[in-house]
Amino acid sequence: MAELIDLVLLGMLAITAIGVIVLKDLFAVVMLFGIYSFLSALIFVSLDAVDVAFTEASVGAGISTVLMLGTLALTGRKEKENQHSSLLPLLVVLITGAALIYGTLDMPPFGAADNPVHEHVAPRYIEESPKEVGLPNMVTSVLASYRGFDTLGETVVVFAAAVGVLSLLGVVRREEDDAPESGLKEHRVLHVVAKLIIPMIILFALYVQFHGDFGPGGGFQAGVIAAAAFILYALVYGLPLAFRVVSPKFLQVMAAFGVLLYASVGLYSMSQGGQFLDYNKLAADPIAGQHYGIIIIELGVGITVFAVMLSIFYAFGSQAERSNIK
Amino acid sequence: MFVLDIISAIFLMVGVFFGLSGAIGLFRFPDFFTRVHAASVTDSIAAIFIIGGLLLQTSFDLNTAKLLFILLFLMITSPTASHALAKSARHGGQLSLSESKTGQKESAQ
Amino acid sequence: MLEQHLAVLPIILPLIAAPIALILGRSILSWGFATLISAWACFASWQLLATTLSDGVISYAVGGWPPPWGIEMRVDTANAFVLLAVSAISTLVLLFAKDSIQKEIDESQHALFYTAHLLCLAGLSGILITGDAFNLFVFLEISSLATYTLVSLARDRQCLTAAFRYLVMGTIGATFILIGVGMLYMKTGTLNMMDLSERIHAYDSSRTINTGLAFIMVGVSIKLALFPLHAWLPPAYTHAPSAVTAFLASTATKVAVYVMIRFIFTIFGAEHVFEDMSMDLILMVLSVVAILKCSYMATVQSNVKTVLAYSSVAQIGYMVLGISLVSVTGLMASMIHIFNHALMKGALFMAVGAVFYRVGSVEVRAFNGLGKQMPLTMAAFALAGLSIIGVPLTVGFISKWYLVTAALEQNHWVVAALVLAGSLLAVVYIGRVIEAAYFQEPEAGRAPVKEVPWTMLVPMWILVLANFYFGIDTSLTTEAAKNASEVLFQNSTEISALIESLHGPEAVNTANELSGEVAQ
Amino acid sequence: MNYVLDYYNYWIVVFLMMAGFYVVISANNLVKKIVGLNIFQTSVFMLYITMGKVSGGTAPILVEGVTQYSNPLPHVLILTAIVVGVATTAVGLSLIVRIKRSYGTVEENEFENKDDAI
Repeated sequence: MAELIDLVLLGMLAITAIGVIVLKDLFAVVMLFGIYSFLSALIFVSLDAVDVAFTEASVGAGISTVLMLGTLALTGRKEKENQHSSLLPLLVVLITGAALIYGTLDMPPFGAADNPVHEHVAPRYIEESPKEVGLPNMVTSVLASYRGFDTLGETVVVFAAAVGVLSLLGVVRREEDDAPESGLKEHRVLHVVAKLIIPMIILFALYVQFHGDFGPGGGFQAGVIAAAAFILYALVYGLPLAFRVVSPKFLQVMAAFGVLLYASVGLYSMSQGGQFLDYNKLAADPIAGQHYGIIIIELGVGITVFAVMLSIFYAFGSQAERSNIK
Repeated sequence: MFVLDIISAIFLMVGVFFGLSGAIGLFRFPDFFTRVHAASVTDSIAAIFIIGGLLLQTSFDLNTAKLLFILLFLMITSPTASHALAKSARHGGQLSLSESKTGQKESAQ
Repeated sequence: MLEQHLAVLPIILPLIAAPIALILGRSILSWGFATLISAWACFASWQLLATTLSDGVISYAVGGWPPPWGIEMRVDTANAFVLLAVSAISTLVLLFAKDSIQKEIDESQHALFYTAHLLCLAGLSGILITGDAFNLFVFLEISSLATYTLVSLARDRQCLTAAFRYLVMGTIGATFILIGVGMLYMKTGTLNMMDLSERIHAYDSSRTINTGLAFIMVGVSIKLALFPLHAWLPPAYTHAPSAVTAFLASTATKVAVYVMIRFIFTIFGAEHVFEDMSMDLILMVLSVVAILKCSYMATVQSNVKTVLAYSSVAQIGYMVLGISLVSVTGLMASMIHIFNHALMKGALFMAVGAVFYRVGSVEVRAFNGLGKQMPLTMAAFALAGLSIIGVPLTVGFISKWYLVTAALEQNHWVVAALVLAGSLLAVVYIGRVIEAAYFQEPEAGRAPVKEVPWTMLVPMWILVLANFYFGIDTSLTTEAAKNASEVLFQNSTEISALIESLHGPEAVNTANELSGEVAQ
Repeated sequence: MNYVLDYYNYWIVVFLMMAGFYVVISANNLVKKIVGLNIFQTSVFMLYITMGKVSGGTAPILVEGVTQYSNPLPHVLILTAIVVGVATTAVGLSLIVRIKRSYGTVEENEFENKDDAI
């Protein structure tokens, strides 16, 4: 049964991918990409990777697609006819694909419990992490503690993306008066519904943030969801009002603050005589220390991701407004 | 339990049927507004049936509550999204089929 | 207290400083802060190099989790040596940048420039120090994202397309590395480099491991701009702001060369890569073609930054050539050239940046008559140019000396001759600029220009003098490079058996002699 | 037959990867290039998640009475990689917006013609 679901999903993915290659309408291509991300999130669920599925659904099907649509609004939705010969790319792809298929021939069989991946490093995570770190969600334990340095790097990557987008697009602040009349301003229904669901979304984000130790979730997903709440607000009420709620400058400081919060845990553990990011040293009891460490760093991740995602949306949004005026 | 399973299966089937008919409508209907209509109305009923079917599969615990929340959320957002879509289309100058036909006739006369 | 954390300091200093530099916001404040942090990181890497030279490998378990469960930072002479070059260049470029970016980047973006520079430095240091294959990917992406930002900061619009091309190529390269690391992980169950190398030997002939190796090599080759995957590099270096080009040209690709060395020698083992997969031949042919083709391309460009960019691709050819010779001397030549090339290219691009600062153009024509008007800048360009050519008493000579020696050791006469031919082409492309500067009259209608401020001259001349200092007193560089290549070869098991099977017993004797010298 | 059952997942994933890769290197439109890059990366993520699966295992969240869990490590790696992917996408898209503003087009061959190619 599980194989059947898997196979159907993979088949749908293949059709979607072919659609992306063939179609010339970029709007359709981007929507297909959203579908592709969502389908792959379903595959991740069926392969037991619930945390990954959660992230892929909120990031791939959510943020990435929104950003691509925002770009399309600025660049036009039609792809021009391509005069390039597509023979060379096809050849490169065929060679790469052949190499990969060759590589799969010696791969450990799919799903077998005695594969090297399941025998060498992972058993300690599965058997010891509930005792050593004290969390039921092993993904969170590994992410935040064993491989906490990776996650610090990941947070910095997000921060670097914000630096890149800000330097390229900047956020243009304008007075409310000369803001263009947004079509959505007239939507009485939308205003009411948005007021109703924005608190719900923020509440859900907080749940995901602090429940990540026990179930799927964590700072990254929570940050994206919280950003989605504010993006909805900005879409319905217009950017100038959103700027008054959370100003772009404040978001920059928040993005930096999240990274610093994460790093400060590492510095504090160094001052307590441990290695960088050694949470055992944060409290007298190592398990309690791990708890404090993970909660604080997840908070740092959440703050940075929230601030960065919202700033990126602001940057794209203010570009769109600027081009509307023109 | 067996009865519940059968009811749940029927619910799921009905939900899938509505979802599918909505998809067909999305492709077959002639203009923008009828398409939105097809997609949104069937979508809502499909969501009710599918989540109802899933509710019967749970053992009335935390998952039940989560599913109910999802249902509530869908009931609020899905019609709103359709409404916003249709209204924006109107705002952007989309005409329904009948309107555009009369428009053509008028211009022809 | 910080001594025990020496191994993470060069990463976390710029990492933590980057957000602070953004918050500081004001150009001058973030400049001072970034420079101080970079200097501190440089001092830390100096201490690291000294420690590894005297005590050997430093291993640091981040988070207190022992490897392979946690992430290990692992410093030996090889990465400490490259790290020193990277952080030193970063500090000098930051000194240089204060005035240079006034003319090339909008005032409002200066804080973003320093933030991105620090992020790039943190990423590069992370790539160098980490002992974990996936962690390497994360830091690779930090440095790449910062690099795309830095390239796109320039005012002319071509930097945007250059940055986009760089982004697409860079991401493809990183994804290839990700695929390769995935395949290794699939077969071994570990990501720690030392653990990987132990466990890979059990699977030497496996198709999955070999495919993983191929994907990693292609991915790294894109990142280091090995011919024919170098197309992204010349536009990116040409259109980026001068301070950015000076930094990237002397560090980013070098770090990628280091990654290639690390994967070949530490993880896969030279024996497997070169004997079983014959990768030495592929690398040797590609690098020789890179040297000749790109040196030739450099001679026909009209933009001096493009000239130097093509020259960089050619110089990368020298480094990869050293790797492909599979000997301690060859590897040593590569390591020395990584360090030396950073000194030369840093100085050259700074001089070009100084010309842009005053003249506003870097076409060869714009250099006409500058020898009299900007004597110090052009003297620096000429001296660093001599080093690229490989004139004795400069570092360029030292690199080529070891490279040619390594080639002759194995009777690769043709290769040695082609290396020298590359130098002749360097005479042509450097000579064109020198000729314009000293023997042409200034273009009519251009107002005479003054020398650049001392903040730009000092870092430039420090690098020029370093070119001569390390060209005359080679003890530090050769000792470090020898030690590094010895450490790397140690990891490759049964190296002498390998050399014997490849080149006959004579080569083994030379290799033994060399490692004997190192031991003393 | 067993052989196919063991590997079909990998093969389809390889096909998906190559579809994305093809879009990246053949597309002329920059937005489509970025879409292709995302599909390429998402498919690589599937490769990782596939190798972490244990048949009969459950998601790696401690539950009473379950002994067989899927491997959490690939999940952690891919969480990080997804974030890296979206960061790259955001920077790439903002480059596209700027390119559109300064060149008036996002078709690669068109803006190549507008500048002298190097």
